[in-house]
Amino acid sequence: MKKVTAIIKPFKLDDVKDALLEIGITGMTVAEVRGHGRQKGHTELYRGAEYNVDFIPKTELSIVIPSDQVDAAVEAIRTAANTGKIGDGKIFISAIERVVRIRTGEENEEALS
Amino acid sequence: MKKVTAIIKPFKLDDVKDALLEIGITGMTVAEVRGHGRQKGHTELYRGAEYNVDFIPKTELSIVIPSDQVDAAVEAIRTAANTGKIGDGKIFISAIERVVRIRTGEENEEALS
Amino acid sequence: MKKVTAIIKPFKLDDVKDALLEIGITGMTVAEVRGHGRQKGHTELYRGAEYNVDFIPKTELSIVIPSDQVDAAVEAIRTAANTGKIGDGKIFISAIERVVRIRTGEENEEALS
Amino acid sequence: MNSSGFDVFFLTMGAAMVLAMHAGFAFLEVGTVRKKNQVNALVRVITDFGFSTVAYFFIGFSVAYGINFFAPVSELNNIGDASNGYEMVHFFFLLTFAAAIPAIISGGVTERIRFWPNVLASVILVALIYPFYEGLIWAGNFGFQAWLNSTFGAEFHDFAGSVVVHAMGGFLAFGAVFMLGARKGRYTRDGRVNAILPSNIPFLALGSWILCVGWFGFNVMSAGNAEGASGLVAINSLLAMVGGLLAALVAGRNDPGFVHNGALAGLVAICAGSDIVHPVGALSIGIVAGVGFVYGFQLIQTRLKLDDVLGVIPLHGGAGLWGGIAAGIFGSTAMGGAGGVTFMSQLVGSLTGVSIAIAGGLLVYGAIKTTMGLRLSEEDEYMGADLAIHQVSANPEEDMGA
Amino acid sequence: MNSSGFDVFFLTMGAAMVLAMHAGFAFLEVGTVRKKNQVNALVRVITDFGFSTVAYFFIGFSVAYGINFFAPVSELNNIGDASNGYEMVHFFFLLTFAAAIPAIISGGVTERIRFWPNVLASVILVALIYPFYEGLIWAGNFGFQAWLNSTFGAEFHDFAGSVVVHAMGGFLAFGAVFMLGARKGRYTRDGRVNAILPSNIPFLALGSWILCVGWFGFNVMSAGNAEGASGLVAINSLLAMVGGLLAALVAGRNDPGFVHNGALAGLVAICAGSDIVHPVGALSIGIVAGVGFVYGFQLIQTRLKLDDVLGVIPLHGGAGLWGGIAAGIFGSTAMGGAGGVTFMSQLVGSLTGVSIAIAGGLLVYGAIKTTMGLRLSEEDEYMGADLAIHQVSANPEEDMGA
Amino acid sequence: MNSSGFDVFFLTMGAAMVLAMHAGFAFLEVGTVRKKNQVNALVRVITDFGFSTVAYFFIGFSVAYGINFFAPVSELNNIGDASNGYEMVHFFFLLTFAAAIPAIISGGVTERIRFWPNVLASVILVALIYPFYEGLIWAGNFGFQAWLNSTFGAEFHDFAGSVVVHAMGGFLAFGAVFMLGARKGRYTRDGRVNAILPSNIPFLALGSWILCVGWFGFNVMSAGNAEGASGLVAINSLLAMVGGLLAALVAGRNDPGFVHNGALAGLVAICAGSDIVHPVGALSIGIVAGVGFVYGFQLIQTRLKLDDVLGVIPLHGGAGLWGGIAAGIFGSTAMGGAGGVTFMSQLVGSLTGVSIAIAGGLLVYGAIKTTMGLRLSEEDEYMGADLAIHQVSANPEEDMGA
Ligand SMILES: Nc1ncnc2c1ncn2[C@@H]1O[C@H](COP(=O)(O)OP(=O)(O)O)[C@@H](O)[C@H]1O
Ligand SMILES: Nc1ncnc2c1ncn2[C@@H]1O[C@H](COP(=O)(O)OP(=O)(O)O)[C@@H](O)[C@H]1O
Ligand SMILES: Nc1ncnc2c1ncn2[C@@H]1O[C@H](COP(=O)(O)OP(=O)(O)O)[C@@H](O)[C@H]1O
Repeated sequence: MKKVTAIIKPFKLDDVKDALLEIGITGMTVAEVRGHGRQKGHTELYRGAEYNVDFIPKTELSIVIPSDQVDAAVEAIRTAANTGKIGDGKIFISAIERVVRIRTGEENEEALS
Repeated sequence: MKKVTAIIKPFKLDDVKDALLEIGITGMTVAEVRGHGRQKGHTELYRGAEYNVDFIPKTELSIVIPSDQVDAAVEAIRTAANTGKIGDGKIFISAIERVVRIRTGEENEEALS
Repeated sequence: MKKVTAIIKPFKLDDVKDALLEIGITGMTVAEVRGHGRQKGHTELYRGAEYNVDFIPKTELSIVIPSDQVDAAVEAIRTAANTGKIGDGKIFISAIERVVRIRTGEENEEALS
Repeated sequence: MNSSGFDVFFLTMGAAMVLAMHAGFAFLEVGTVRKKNQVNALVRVITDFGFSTVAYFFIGFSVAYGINFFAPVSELNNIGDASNGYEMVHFFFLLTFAAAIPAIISGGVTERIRFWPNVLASVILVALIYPFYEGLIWAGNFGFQAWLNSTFGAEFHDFAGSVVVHAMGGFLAFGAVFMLGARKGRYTRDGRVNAILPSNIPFLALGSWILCVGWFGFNVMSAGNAEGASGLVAINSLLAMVGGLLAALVAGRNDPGFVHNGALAGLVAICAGSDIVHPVGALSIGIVAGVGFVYGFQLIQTRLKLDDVLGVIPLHGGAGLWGGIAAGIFGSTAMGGAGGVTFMSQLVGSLTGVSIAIAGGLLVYGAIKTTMGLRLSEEDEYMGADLAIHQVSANPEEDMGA
Repeated sequence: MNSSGFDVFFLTMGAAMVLAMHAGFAFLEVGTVRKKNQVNALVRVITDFGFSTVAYFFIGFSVAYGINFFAPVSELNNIGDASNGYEMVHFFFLLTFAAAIPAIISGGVTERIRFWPNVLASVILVALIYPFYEGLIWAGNFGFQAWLNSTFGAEFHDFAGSVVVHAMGGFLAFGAVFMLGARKGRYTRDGRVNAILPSNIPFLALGSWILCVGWFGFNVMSAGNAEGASGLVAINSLLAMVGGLLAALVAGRNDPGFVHNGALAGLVAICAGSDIVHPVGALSIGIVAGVGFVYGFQLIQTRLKLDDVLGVIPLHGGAGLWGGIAAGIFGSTAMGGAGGVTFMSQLVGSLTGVSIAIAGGLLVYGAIKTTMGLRLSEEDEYMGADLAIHQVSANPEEDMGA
Repeated sequence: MNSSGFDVFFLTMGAAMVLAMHAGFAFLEVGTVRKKNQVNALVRVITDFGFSTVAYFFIGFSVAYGINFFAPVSELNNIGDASNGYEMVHFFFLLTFAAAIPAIISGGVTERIRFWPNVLASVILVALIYPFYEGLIWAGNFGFQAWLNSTFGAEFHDFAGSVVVHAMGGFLAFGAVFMLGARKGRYTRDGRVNAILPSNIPFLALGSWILCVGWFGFNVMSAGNAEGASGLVAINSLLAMVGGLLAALVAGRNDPGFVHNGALAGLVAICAGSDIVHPVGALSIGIVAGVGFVYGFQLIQTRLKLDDVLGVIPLHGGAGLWGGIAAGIFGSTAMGGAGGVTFMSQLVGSLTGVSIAIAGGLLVYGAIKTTMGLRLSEEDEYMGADLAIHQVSANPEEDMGA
């Protein structure tokens, strides 16, 4: 199993969620994060004084899925989260060795979904 | 070493923490997240208008531990976080290659705890 | 590629960010978390009644980088985040198998930075 | 002893209390809108107040009452029979009513209206449309009251402005909301309403409390001078407020928004007849207003598909109209009231106000829409009026990370 | 010149100020409870006010003063010797006192009481128990004052209600809090107190400020008519407030909750004697009240194990009782006061009030507990009264994610 | 009919309104500072008020007016020609002005000043420095007014305290801010200003609204008795407020902080001449004050590098000075005013006040700095005054996780 973690623009969350649901991925966990990257620190003016915005609000979406769904998931996220502008975000894929459903004790593939 | 990440119901955090402390696991990091899964979107009515609650507040607990403690930790979390109702959450296990304690520079097993 | 995740004291974030920028690491994602460890629960008094502070506010910083930059990154974080006091935090390193830039579709090393 | 000083004192307190109500309007709106539009709600309400003052000072007050203040101070202090500059504090008191017009409308058009077009509309309404009807009813202009009196046996009685202020504001908002269209995402493609949840109930409640307290200045000081102050007006305002809030509590099933707005609905409805109806009549008027608000609000959002964010059409328009008519029912001696009103005068007077408001609203907001545009761009609306118009959010330290 | 209009003006301002105090009660509570109970605090306070009005209008006022308003308006306007409907605004003013009873209790029972049982208790207290004691003291009913006068040489002097309103409310809360039991998690199994932290200090402070300002209406307008307004009452209220806040600042080691409540403790304590004690006496009364509140609060939560959330028993009960007695000390001419009071009358009068309150509270809340139940289910208490009773949280947009 | 009771009523309302303004000062500050200093802002403002009361009661009032209250109540009730204890409510009214001095300064020194040294400064200012100048101008002490009159043809006219209160407070803040130094991180090493963003715009706006409404008590009740109440004062306050807010809206490009402070700048500036200038003059005075505030604020932070957090030097100091002088311009009959003022008296009187304030501020804060220290430790400043001084944050439940 793999964990697919996508850092996306917050207002794209609904689109990405719908895209994933469409290909049958329903389990997901979301966190509010702040990011720094190409789209980086800028300086703004407030009442004649400067301030730096170093980190930009982003949403982190994590899904743990069977390895064979990774390509479909990446594709779905990419299409839905793309605005073509800098700061659209990244997708990171890593391995998950074991999954347990707390309620039932089911493990791995059975515990997903 | 392994990272054990549990997505649980927020009001279960205290119980889970106590269960982990009991088996000697003291290091842990917690984040507020929102989740979607079997316990999914429902529609509510507010002053005659509908709204969708797509994501439900969850707590994400992460512990990095020596591999041989994983089973005990999973068991402790499962027992403490279980309410028997849908949405109790999942536990994900993945590999951690290296750990460093910032203060001392100690590495790996020594850096845990 | 590796993911380097550091749990640090919140007021050290700016220093750590600057240290990373200095060695050419610009992509990073930050989340507010709460932690428990050696620096653990303490009891305070409020208007004659006790309360327990079990979790302490921490900042979680994640960077995904080519494997050969890990040592430099760990060093930079350690130096910048160190106050010498308990609770300075930990650094966890794990493997990332694949990275995708949402905007362009670039993969892996190209997608970093 | 010279009584003008006391009357100045009396109206200063009244004016200060109704001025405070504008803060109430602001916070009721801040609490009801989404967080990204809180700053704009605050700035828009105080700005509207500012421009209303200028418009009413230079134009509106003389449209309504034929009085202006373009003379040296020594003369100003003695306009009319009064001394101590009574007419100037009287202006202040009446201005706080006039400025309520844009403050009422604000709750309907919030979260999507552009800044300066909104200011322009406020100026036109306070300089011309409101004072026209105000003068018709309260200054006897154009013989309208005389005609009602000779035709239906009494003048149109609107003691503190159920119709002159509230129905006028509420139905002007109809035109504004209609011309603006609904907030993005308010209705689904197949026509169902999506709830857009309020940001902050304590601020909403704070706004309501400020309005409730200030209202006793609105109503009691409408007597115009201390000698005329009436305990009946005070108790009736109280009982109508209570009737409104309790009825909305039950009809709205404990919803905090309905309860706190229900109190206001009762107060809107009692303005017209507060000096003539019996306290038990006032309680009844309030109950009807409270229930009416709850159902009117839902009707307007689901059936009429008007995105009236705070529900100002049912709150000020609906309850105001009901108040104008109710004074003709509960004010009669048959109902234990003080008499001197007729049902037909109340009905005709109220509907005249409503008609002027609907026509005026469609006209003014329609004209601005076609000439300069009324509405924020889609992107600005998404981002929120705070950042789009004011470059700052409601909690800058937290939101804009320094 | 007719003075009734001025008196109506005078009492309207007083009533509006004390009405505003109810917003103060609401925000003091909103700030002190946990976030999941903020909406309920707001709705409960305004609802209690509504039902109190109905109860006092139809029953309570005639229990206390033998006056009712079931006559045509023309007669109502001239009840007693007054004109301008003076008695009706007098009712309004006194109602805002009566309605303070449930508002005071609210701070003790919050975060766990059921909605309608609470309403029922409020109605019984405001219709019967409060007016019974009120009439005893302020209307001379049942010869109690006459008896005190002949026995101890003076009537019981409670100018603005340290005992009639505050001790009454505070000790009624004793019964309510006792019957309800502590919030879940308030005490550990081995009997230590767990702190339950307040949600919002700015709202708490806002509530306190509103109460402080409104209190000058509570005290000064207790003269009943403009001619009787007294500068001594004003300065004494000021100095007692200041004494209370400074003493609580020091005793409470800079805690914002203690400071802002200390000001209120001073004001509670000065009500009774504000028209007779010397300003320096008032300062002293306030200082004692402020220190007393801080220690009383801690004593009640740790020793008596009563979970009185806002500390209304020490704040209104303790300081109110102290105020009733203190008027008998500092009001004497020996202490520079105006005299006309005796220590024994003050003591007996105060303790009578406290006894009625304790008995009444245990009776009313005990009866409701056994018949319909007083307390939220454990699950509802955990979830919070906001979602359990009102289906909405304090920040719906943020909390309920739309 | 005895008029003292009415005057007591009149001043009670004025005093209550200006007392409320202190809540306004508190919330304006709460909204503008960072979240970690909100509690401290609240506690500091109410504590300053408390100590100011004590200082002015025991010392300040007799410094200014030679009146004290160390006599039995029976005599106190009849000081001067008055009855009903008029002088005591007069004290209360004037105290609320005196206590504005530390409340004004508070906005400049916030986020870094130590608690007790700040209290000490407040006490000295309210006991001695402020009443010295107050007595000079308003009680005719030391022949200063007589000298101005004989030299420049008129006394210095400062009806409601543009200079006596506001310029005094604002320029005292200059010394305080100068002695304290800038907040950590406010200026970069190469001298550029870093913005420190405000925490909460709705609270800022709430503070401003409370101040605006209360100001009508500040100005209108400055007449001292009901008979002297003047409608001109009311309308002028209104128009200056509006001029200030609209000008700041435009000059500050829709920034909510500028708009809401602009209204206050207009009100500061109109105090001096509100009883003599023409309403159109008042509007102009307000416009200048509003624009002046926006540019003055930026100038002080960028050029003078004074870290005056809320901008009290331009707001109270700058606009107050302008108000003192403007009364000499717009008050003349040539400008439609009531006359009786001369430009030179206004200029000299105002500059005298400013000089006393600057000297006094440097002296008092300088002395405290060298003896006991003024400023929080770096660590405490970083952690925030809330936790450092009060051991509690603004949202304890959320921040301190129980
Ligand atoms: N190497 C990285 N490690 C962790 N997070 C990253 C990394 N690079 C980018 N991010 C996250 O992705 C977000 C978007 O990246 P950015 O470089 O700004 O734009 P783009 O995705 O268009 O290249 C960043 O704000 C940050 O949260
Ligand atoms: N495949 C997944 N990937 C990431 N998070 C998941 C996944 N499945 C579930 N979750 C998280 O676990 C929570 C509980 O899962 P859910 O399916 O609702 O109930 P249950 O755990 O009882 O099966 C979800 O709200 C979500 O946060
Ligand atoms: N085993 C662990 N797994 C996950 N997070 C940990 C672990 N140990 C520590 N942490 C995180 O690191 C923070 C600092 O650790 P702590 O033991 O308090 O001090 P130190 O880093 O100085 O040893 C904790 O608050 C927690 O967030």
